[in-house]
This record gives sequence, C-alpha cells and structure tokens, in this order.
Amino acid sequence: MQLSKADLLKAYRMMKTIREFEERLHVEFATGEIPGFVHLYAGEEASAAGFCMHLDGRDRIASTHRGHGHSIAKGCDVHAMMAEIYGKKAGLCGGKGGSMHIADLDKGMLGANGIVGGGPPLICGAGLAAKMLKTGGVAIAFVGDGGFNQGTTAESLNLASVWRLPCLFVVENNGYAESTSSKWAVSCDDFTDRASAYNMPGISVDGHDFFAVYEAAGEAIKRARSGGGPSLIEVKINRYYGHFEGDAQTYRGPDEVKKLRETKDCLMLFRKRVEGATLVDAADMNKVDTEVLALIDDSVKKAKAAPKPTAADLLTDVYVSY
Amino acid sequence: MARSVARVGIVANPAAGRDIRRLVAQASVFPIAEKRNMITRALSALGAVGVNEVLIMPDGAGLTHRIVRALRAPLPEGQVWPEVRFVDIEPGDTAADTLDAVRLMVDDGVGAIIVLGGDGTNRLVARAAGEVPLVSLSTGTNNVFPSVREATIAGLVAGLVASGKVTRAEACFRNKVLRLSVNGVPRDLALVDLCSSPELFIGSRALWRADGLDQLFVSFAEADAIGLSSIAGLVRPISRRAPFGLWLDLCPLERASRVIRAPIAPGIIVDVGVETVTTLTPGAQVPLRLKRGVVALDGEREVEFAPTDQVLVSLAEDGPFSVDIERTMIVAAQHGLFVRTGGSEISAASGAA
Amino acid sequence: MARKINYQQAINEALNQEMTRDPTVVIMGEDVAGGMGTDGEQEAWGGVLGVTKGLYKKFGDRVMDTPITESAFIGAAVGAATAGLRPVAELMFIDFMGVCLDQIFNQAAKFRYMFGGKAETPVVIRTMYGAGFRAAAQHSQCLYPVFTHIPGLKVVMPATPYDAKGLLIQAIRDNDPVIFCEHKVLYTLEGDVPEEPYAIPFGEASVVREGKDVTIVTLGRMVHMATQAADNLAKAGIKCEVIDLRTTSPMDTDTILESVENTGRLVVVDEAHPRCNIATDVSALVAEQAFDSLKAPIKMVTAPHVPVPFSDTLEDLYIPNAAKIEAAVKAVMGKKG
Amino acid sequence: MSDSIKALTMPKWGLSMKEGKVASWLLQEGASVSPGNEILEVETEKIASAVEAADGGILRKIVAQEGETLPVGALLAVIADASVGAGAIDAFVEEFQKNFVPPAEGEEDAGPKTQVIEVKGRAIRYLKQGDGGTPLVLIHGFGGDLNNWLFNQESLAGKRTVIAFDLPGHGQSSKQVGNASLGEFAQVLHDVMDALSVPKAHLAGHSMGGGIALEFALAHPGRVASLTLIAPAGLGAEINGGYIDGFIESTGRRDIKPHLEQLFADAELVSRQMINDILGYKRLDGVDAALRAIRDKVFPGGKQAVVLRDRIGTLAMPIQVIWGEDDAIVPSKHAQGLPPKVKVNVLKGFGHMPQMEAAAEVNKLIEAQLG
Repeated sequence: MQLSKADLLKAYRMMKTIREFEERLHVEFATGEIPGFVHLYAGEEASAAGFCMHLDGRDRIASTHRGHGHSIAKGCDVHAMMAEIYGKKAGLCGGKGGSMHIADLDKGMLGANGIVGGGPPLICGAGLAAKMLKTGGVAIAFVGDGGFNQGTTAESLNLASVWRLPCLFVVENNGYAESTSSKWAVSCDDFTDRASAYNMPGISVDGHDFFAVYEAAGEAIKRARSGGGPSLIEVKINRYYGHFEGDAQTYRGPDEVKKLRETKDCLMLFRKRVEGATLVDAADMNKVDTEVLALIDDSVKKAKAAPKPTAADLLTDVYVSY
Repeated sequence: MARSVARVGIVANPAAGRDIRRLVAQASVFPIAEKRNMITRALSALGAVGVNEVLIMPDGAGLTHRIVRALRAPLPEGQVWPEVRFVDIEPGDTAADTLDAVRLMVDDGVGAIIVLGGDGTNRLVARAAGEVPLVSLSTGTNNVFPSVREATIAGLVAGLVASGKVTRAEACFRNKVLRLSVNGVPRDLALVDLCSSPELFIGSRALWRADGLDQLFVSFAEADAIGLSSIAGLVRPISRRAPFGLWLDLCPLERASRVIRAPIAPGIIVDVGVETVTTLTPGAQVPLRLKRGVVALDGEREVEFAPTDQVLVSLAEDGPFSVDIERTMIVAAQHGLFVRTGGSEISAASGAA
Repeated sequence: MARKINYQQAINEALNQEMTRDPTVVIMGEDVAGGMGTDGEQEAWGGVLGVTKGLYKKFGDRVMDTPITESAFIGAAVGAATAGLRPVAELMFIDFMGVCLDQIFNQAAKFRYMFGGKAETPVVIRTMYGAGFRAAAQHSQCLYPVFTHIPGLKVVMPATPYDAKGLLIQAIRDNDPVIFCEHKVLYTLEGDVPEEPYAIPFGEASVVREGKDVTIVTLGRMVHMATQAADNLAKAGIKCEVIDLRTTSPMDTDTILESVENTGRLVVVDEAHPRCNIATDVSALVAEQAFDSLKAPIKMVTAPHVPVPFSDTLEDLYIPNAAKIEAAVKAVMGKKG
Repeated sequence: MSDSIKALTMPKWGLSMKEGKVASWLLQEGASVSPGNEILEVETEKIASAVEAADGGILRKIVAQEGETLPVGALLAVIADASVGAGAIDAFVEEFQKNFVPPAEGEEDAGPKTQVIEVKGRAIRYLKQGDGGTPLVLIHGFGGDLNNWLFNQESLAGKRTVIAFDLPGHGQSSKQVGNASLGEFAQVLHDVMDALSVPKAHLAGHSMGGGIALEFALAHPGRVASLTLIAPAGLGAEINGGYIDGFIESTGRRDIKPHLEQLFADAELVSRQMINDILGYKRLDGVDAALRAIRDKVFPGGKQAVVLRDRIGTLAMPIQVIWGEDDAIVPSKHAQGLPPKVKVNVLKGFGHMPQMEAAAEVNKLIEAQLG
C-alpha cells in the first residue's frame, strides 16, 4: 500500500477536522446553545476517512444519525455544517435539517439519517443509478451495529447482491446500539458472518487503524467499480461519547473510554506510524492541527453570529413545484 | 495409581477467517458459530478421555458468550464435560490477548493447547507456548501450519497427551521457526514463511499480491501448500522435519532466472519471478535487501521498517511442539486405550496417569 | 389520434412513451417483467395484472424485477432518483405500504425540506388500491389519505384512461415524489386517449358534469359511481355538478369552492375509511371557507370504519355506490330518500 | 308517409356530440321557413348554436320543448307544406318516435370519420364530407383544428366534397411545423391537395388559415377556384398579440378562459368543454413548441409578419372576405380598402369566430360564392 505525503496529510487533516468538530460540539452542546439531538463521531474518524479518501464526485454515501464524520470526509463545508447544527439560515440545509439531516447531494452526501437503517435502500438506488448511467461511481451505506439489524439492511444486502450493484455496506460496529450491547443484540456475533448468506464477501477491519480501513476500502471500492458487485465490511470501532450528547453512559465501564483514548486512538496511531516511518514530519502535522483548530473556532464563531431562518422560510422547500 | 489433574487449553481466534482475502480472493469464511461448535465437540472428546479442566481464552467478539450459553444448556445424553474456566485476561481483541492467555495456560500447567485459527494464530500461540505441545486445527482453507481435522479427534489426542496416556515422546515433534530481529532485538517469529515487501504500511495485514515481493524465507515448503510458501514448495519442496529451510530472492519477471506459477492465496495463482534460491541453515543471520518496507509473517504484514532499522532473519530449530494427531491415535489404538472389555470403562477415559 | 383504449393500456402507453423519450426513466417492482430466473417465459407476467406487459421486451434491463423486498426496492427507487434516474417503482398493492413506508414518508418526502431545498427526488410510486376484487382486508384498501397527509408527496388518483395517461406522464416528468394510485377495478375501463404523449398538470380538478343544484366532490373509482348517481338524479330534475379531484395533493380547492358557491350544497364521495379521509378534508375546507354559501349540511358518502371484508355480499355493502350517493344528494336537497 | 313532411332533428355538431339541449325556439309554429333559416338554439357541452332548416316549408309542429335535453337524431319539429293535413303530421310524429332509437352509450359513431394521411413525413388528420363538384377545402387558424368548422362542413357538403384538415402543430396532425411560416403551411395545403387528388379547390380559410389560403392562391392561382377569407391574417400588420401570447402561456382553465372569451362577441359561448378541449390539445407533446414557433414566425413581436393585401388584386378567382365587426383578434378594419373585386361582408355583432357564432350567415355567403 503506497500513500504519498500529500495523501497522508490529507487523511490526517480529514480525521483531525472531524475530531475537533466533534470535540468542540461536545463542549458547545453543554452550554445549551445547540438545539435538539447531537450524536458525535469522535473516535471513529479512521472509518470515514479510510473510505472517503478513495471517493470522488461520482460516488455517493448515505450516513446515519452519527453523520458529521462522513459529511466532513465527503467534502461538506464545515462552516455550513456548523451553522446547520446551530439552526441557522446559513446552514447547509438552511436550518431545516439540523445535525441528524446534514446532507449535500451535490457532494454525493445523501444525508445523515434520523431513521436507523434508513440509508441502505437509498444506497442500492444510488448504486443502481451509477450502474445504469455507467458513471463508474460507487455507493456506500454507512450503518451502525444497530442499523445493521434492521430489515431494510437485510433487504438491501439481498437486492444489491441480486442486482450486482456497485455498493459497499459498511457496518461501523462501535459496540452499542444506543445503550444496548451489540454482543447481546446481534444474533451472529460478527457481522461478516452475514455476508456469505447474501453471496458477497465480508471482511472485518480494525477501525482504529486508518491504514487497515483504507486498504480494505480501496479493494472493495475497486471491486465495485469494476463490476464485481457489493461487499460487506465490518469496521470494529469505538465511540468516545454517548449515543447522544447528554447520555450519561452508565452502561459503559468506568475507564473504558479513557483506556481507548490512550491505546487505540486513531489519530495517535496514525501519527505514530507515519512519524515512525519518517514519511511525514511532526511539524507538518502540527501545522494541520493549528489550521484545523482555527477553522473549527471560526466556524463556531460565525455559526453563533449567523441569523436564524425567518417565518418566510417555514413554508418553502417542500416541493420543487406545487 | 496416583491421580493428578489433566488440563488442556483452548485458544480460538474469533477474528480468524474474516480478513481482506475474502474481498480480494475467494478465501473461505469461517463463522463464529462453527468455531463454537468445534469447541463443544472438543469438550465432549476431552471429557471422554478424562480431562478434568479446560482453560479457554476469553474474547470480546462473542465466542465466549456462545460457549457460556452452551455450558448452561443440558449436556448431551451420557456425556461428561471437563470443568471449563476462562483464563483471567481482559480481552482487547488484539494479538496481546492470545499471548497473555497462552502464558497463563502454561503457568497453570496445561498439558496441551488446542488452537483454532490459521497460521497467524498458531504463530502467536507459538511465541508463548514454550514446551507445551499444540493441537492445531485450521479454521479455513488458507493455512499451512494447522491442518483441517475434526475437532472431536483433536480433543481426544489433546486429552491423551495432557493426561499422559500417550507420552510426549510418542505423540509430539518439534517445529522449525523463522526468527526476525530488528536492530539486534528479537521482534517476532514465523512458523512457515517470512516475506519482505516495499509496501509502506501494514494496512489490513494479509498479503495477497505477488508484485513487489522482495525476499521469501521458509522454514519448510510443501508442494501442495497454499500461500507464499508454495513458491518455494514448487521450486524445491522441503519437509517440516528437514534440518534446514530455504531463502529466495524474488524479482520482476523479466529479470527472473525462473518464473514460478504459484497459488499464493485461495483462488489466486500468479507468476512470480525468482532470482536465486539458497538453502537457509540454522543460525545464519540474513539481512534484508530492502531499506524500507514491511515484513509479512506467515502471510500477514506485521512489521514496518525504515531505512534506519537493521533487520535480520534466521532459522531456528527450537520452535513449538506439535501433536501428531494421526500417530497419537495409532499409538492409542496399539495400547488398546479405546477397547472396552466386559463391564469396565475404557482406559482412555480414566483420570490422569 | 385519439382512440379508445382502457385504463391499463393507457398506463402502459404512458410508461412506454416516457421510457422512449427519456433514457433515465426505469421501472422496478415485483414481477413487472415476471418469470425472471425461471426456465419458462421471459416477461411471463408484465406486472401482476399485466399493466407493464411488453415493456421488458422493448426496454430490456430498464424494466427490473425485484425480490419481494419493498423497503429495499422502493428505497432504491428513491435513492436512484437522487442520483440521476427517474424511477417508476411499482408497489403492487397500496396495502403493502406497511412494509416500506419509511422510505416513502421519512426519506423521499422529506429530502427537499430537510436538505434546505437542494434535493430533487423525481420518483414515481405506482400502486393499486381499492375494493371490488374480493381481495379482502390486505389487498383492497384505499390508503391514499395517508400519503395525502404527508408534505412533500404528491398524490394522484386518475379516474379515466385519459387522465391515467396524462397524469402518469406528468408524474414521471415531475421533479417531486409522486404516489400514483390506480384503482384495480378501473383497469378495464375504456375511454378516448390521444396516441400522442401529453401531460395533465397536478392540482387541476376535472368537472366531469356541470349542474346547479348539488356539488359532488369525488375521486378515483367513485367518480363513476357519482356520475351514475347524477344521471339518475337528472331524471328526477336534480342537476349535480360532479368534480373529480384527480390529485389529492395538490388539491384544487378553487374548483371545489367555486362550485359550492354556485350550488350551495355539497356531497363528498370517498371510498376510503371515514376518519381523516379525503371526504373529511374537503368537508372541512368547505365548512371553513364557504360556510355562508351552504344551504344544507354537508353529506359524506364513504366506506364504513371497518376493514374491507372478503365475502361478496359484505364487500358490496362496504363499497359506496350510486344509490348511497343519490340518497345523500336527496338528503341535502331536503328530499326524502 | 309523405315526402313532403320533413323531420327537423337534433343535429350532431362535431364528433363527440351525443346530446343537445333545446335552449330556445326562434320561430313559432306556423312560420314559413327556407333552407338555411335559423329555427332554434341548441346548447351542447361545447357550444351553443342555431339549428338551420335544411328544407323549405311551414314549421308545422314543435315537438321538443325548451329546456329539454335530447339525443342526437331526436325529433325537434316537423316542417311540411300547408297542404299536409294535421292528422298526417301527428301520424308522422307517432311513427318517428316509435322507430327512433337513440345512439347507445359507447356505440361507434356511424357518421363521417376523420382519417389520417401521411404527407411528406407528417401525419395529417382530415375529415371529408359530401361528394362531387369542385371540392371545398377548409383551413383553420392559429390554435384551432378541423372542429372549428363543425357548424359549416356538413351544411356545405350538400352539393360538393368538403375537406377540413388539421394543420401541422394542430389538432391531431403531426406537431412538426418546419419553419412555421405561412409559406410552409401553404406548401402543406398543396401537398394535402395532391395527396387527396384535388387538382383544384375552393378555399375557405379562417384567421391564420385565411393568410395560408391567400399565400397558396398567390403561389398556385391555377389550383384555386375561389377564396373565402374569414377574419383572415395577411391583410394588415395588426393582430392581438396579447391573445396569441395568452393562448400560448396559459396552462389552466382559469387563466386561459379570459383569452378565449376574446374570440367571441358572446363570451358565454366559451363553455367548460371548449376550454377542456383546448387545454387537452395544448398539453399534447410538441404543441407548445409548435405554437411558439408559429408565433415567432408569423406574429413576431405582436405583429403580422406577412401582409399580402397589395397583391390580392392580382388574383383572378372570385374572392370574398367575411369579418365579424367586433373581432378582437384581427381588426375588421382590415376589410376596408380592398380592391373592388373583393366582396366584403362585415357581420355586425360578431367577433373573431363568425363561422361558429354566425354559422348560418357564413354558410350562406360561402354557398353563394361557390354557386
């Protein structure tokens, strides 16, 4: 696996941007200024980045309620995302979607989704469109361990296999469906076991290791682009925060997250590897850190200052024409 | 007859059989449920030959959970299972689990360890098993070191060895091993093959591409093997028991002195250019040609190295002990261990010797 | 050239012409070709009642059979619509909405609003509804009010072959998600239909009969029941104005209100169950906006609040008919039934 | 039954008419009538018009009462000579009613049917009625179709073949309009006449159809027996551009109605059915583009592009112009100042559609010119 220095820095920036976006939201949410539900992706960055580093304008992804990471990785504008989460008119969705519905179809981001298991059927459709229009594009459904139990996911795996669609079904198994352990709620213990039932390859990768995800994603995407059909990839991963902001997480071990941050943090592992291999200087990555922090800081400042939508916005954007 | 406790360890790698080779090749998928079934079949056999206690490596991926459920269920009619204990580690679902668990099993005096996994799992167990013999069962078709055997039989032989009914001298043999040191410090080992490649990252570990492979070291090379060692096996087959290994410098096809078409992964048969073939004698320290890259141990990329690192490979004869399943059962048969006379119990079923 | 074809042929012709015109139009659904994967006939069915027959032979893999997985393929149609196709998905019976509703009302219907007006989802979901086939409680319902309730969806209820073709063409060309409801009893109904493609705009009711005494607002199959009632009532000197809504979302409220302002009396006929249906919706509209024009209380003729029964005697009692409509009209005219 | 007793029956105006309502009687029993006299008003879904007498005699008995809706072919009145006895009239009525079977629902129309002919790659719909003589060809205007002649064609077909057809871009003909000029349409007329083996014809054109007829006559004078130009284009630059634009831009009943009302002196004539028919036509694929192309070519910037009045004097065949004085689309003042050989008829109290609003009068004028 070869990655140029520019690629490595791009991946690092992507993951770092997601991390700082989420860490900042965690702080800001606690002030009470952010309305509604917010589900943070911190800890899972290597998954979004490992897949989205391979994607371009032809490709489409569908995300989950925990969608900020995928959105950033697929190129959604950070300022607009932040403004959206603050419910502002300048938001990516004009303040009509919020955290759970961040989407930018022009960027191939079919939306975070408030419905667990809502994405896979849509991704079958995006894959079908790519196949019929011969764009060479692929479509990726990111699903959690909760969503992967939904009937929609089961149906979509079957349909994608029957139609041999250029789709990837990525189960980001962070161990908890809301507050319920995947060890209890998932009958097969390991999601890759389900792949063979749908006649597609299924593999597991360590979601803390960007390089493991990146390589597996690359192969699955290559296979899909070349007409090889869908794949199932389980990314074993951890989230640093609760199901939603405000979740006391009494279902988790006392030092669980602390230990994860110390031993399995994807950014830490990434830095150690590229520095150890003398591929990227620490100074280059430190510079990225500084720039990302400034970007997030600026996005929060602007989001707070931005105006809210007005009464005139309530009734627009329901239909193209009515 | 003095009675002591017969213990057997079981290490099952829950992650084995789900790596990237399912995506890039047609490698077999091995469901966790089947691993659980293999363990329960082995437990039946272990109970049948009088093993008192079985130590199992716990995991976080659901295998433990399944075994616990199986233990709570009523036993099949007429069966007696050994006591089952999960060794005291906190599973992190990494390689360290296996190393830690095997060390604890060795400390607790297990007489044999049943290993469910592939070459990679056995490699880890070998690092910590010391003198304890392994009964290696392949979970999948992508392996060279373990063989595809029925778990019931594996349970029987592990029990016979652990309880001393068949002696180690009769049942076991010692494997060769390839050792890797970085900057003078022993780093890791390989049971079958060790290969260097100019890739920069370990990535998803498994190695399945022939292009770029630089050097291949094998402790043995079977002509009917799957994987990288097949390249050597098709040039010059070398048995597990031979007192030497082999070292091949590989190269692009156009520069090759010979081109070998080898099955380097399930469903992947490719041409590999071989520049030179050298006998690897025990003790010789061979430096790698590459300055930067990764080393794959038994087909899995494990070690990244930079130009500042000095990387050496050597062959040693003090590898792990393995139980020869076929020979052990022949010996048991010759001793009449499974013959029932009159109303008495078979001797294989008695307590530890 | 206009000529007589039936409702089912009109739908088939609309699909055929739009697929010819626009290569991004695709069809998917259970058995829309039929016989897939068998050793027998290709395109064995062409839809469970043969509505899409012939399209697979002409358009090949643009007519896609699906596994019986409504969530997956209705969702796939929605996803494909966001990605450059104009899918027409067939939800065989409207009753099956229960196994795919999320993809329709939480996904397709909401994309545009949730995403700040930047999404277009030009998907059509064709679906069969209505009683009269002795198909019992899970294959006979009139669930279009549920879809009508959802902002973001358009709901189309053609009553004639002419409308079926023109409204389906509009549905396919429309850039919003459209639920296209076909009454199974109407498939064999014949009528004049131009050969050329044409699009009937949504939100334009059709006044199928003019009259000064009573306004009958109705839709779908009930248009024909209402017309029959109006014919009978005309002999008794009662002139009914029959309004076919054609689409329930958008709804042509102007035509309803104008008519009621002229007649002063309203009967609403709806095959759906009586709670929260189109009849209650139209009644509320008139009560709120044209109350002063009313000379009599509004009457609603609907199915009863029970599931659709199987036995023919019960189903016939269940379905609103001309006699019930005539009685309602006579009641608002102050005459004894 | 005496041949001298004639039945006046519910007429069939247009192919889709099934029934009509007797609106009012214009003559009383005992009035004497000549062929072409208007006897009563009938309303249909599409339009209201007068029923003309086909035969001369005395209006002996009114059978249908005002307000009654009757099927096509139903007996409305009896016309007979004064010499016929009252008993014979009653017997005639009784006999008629006994034998009358109204056309059943959905029954195929036994009357004349439109046909389609392929002319240089375009499908052209036409309706042919009558037989013999020098044929009369009817040419409708912008946005119209052969049904514009529904009160005229049958009446004029008594003595000759009468052909009405849909211009390209109109009715049920192909929607390809080529360069959309009057010359293009004149060429289509030429090709249609060839295809139907009509070497020479009387032409009657309405509005833009009048311009087409005039253009054709100038190009092929030898093939034109006479010209009747009804509210024609081509005689002046003015035209109601607002009407043309409104007709094109309107998409629904409410917005098109006020535009259509400009066509008639009596706005009540614009029925819901007429509006539906026009909307149905406008919604056919290709129509919108065709109408816009014609507008841009023939009426650019709200003016007529082609004015031929200076050349009309060069034509040798009989020519007449018929205009509703209150025409709001093409001003009737264009009828003024034409060469003396052109017979000018300006009808008081009518608008742009005199062949519909004043069908009897127009039919009489055409009949007179055709001789």
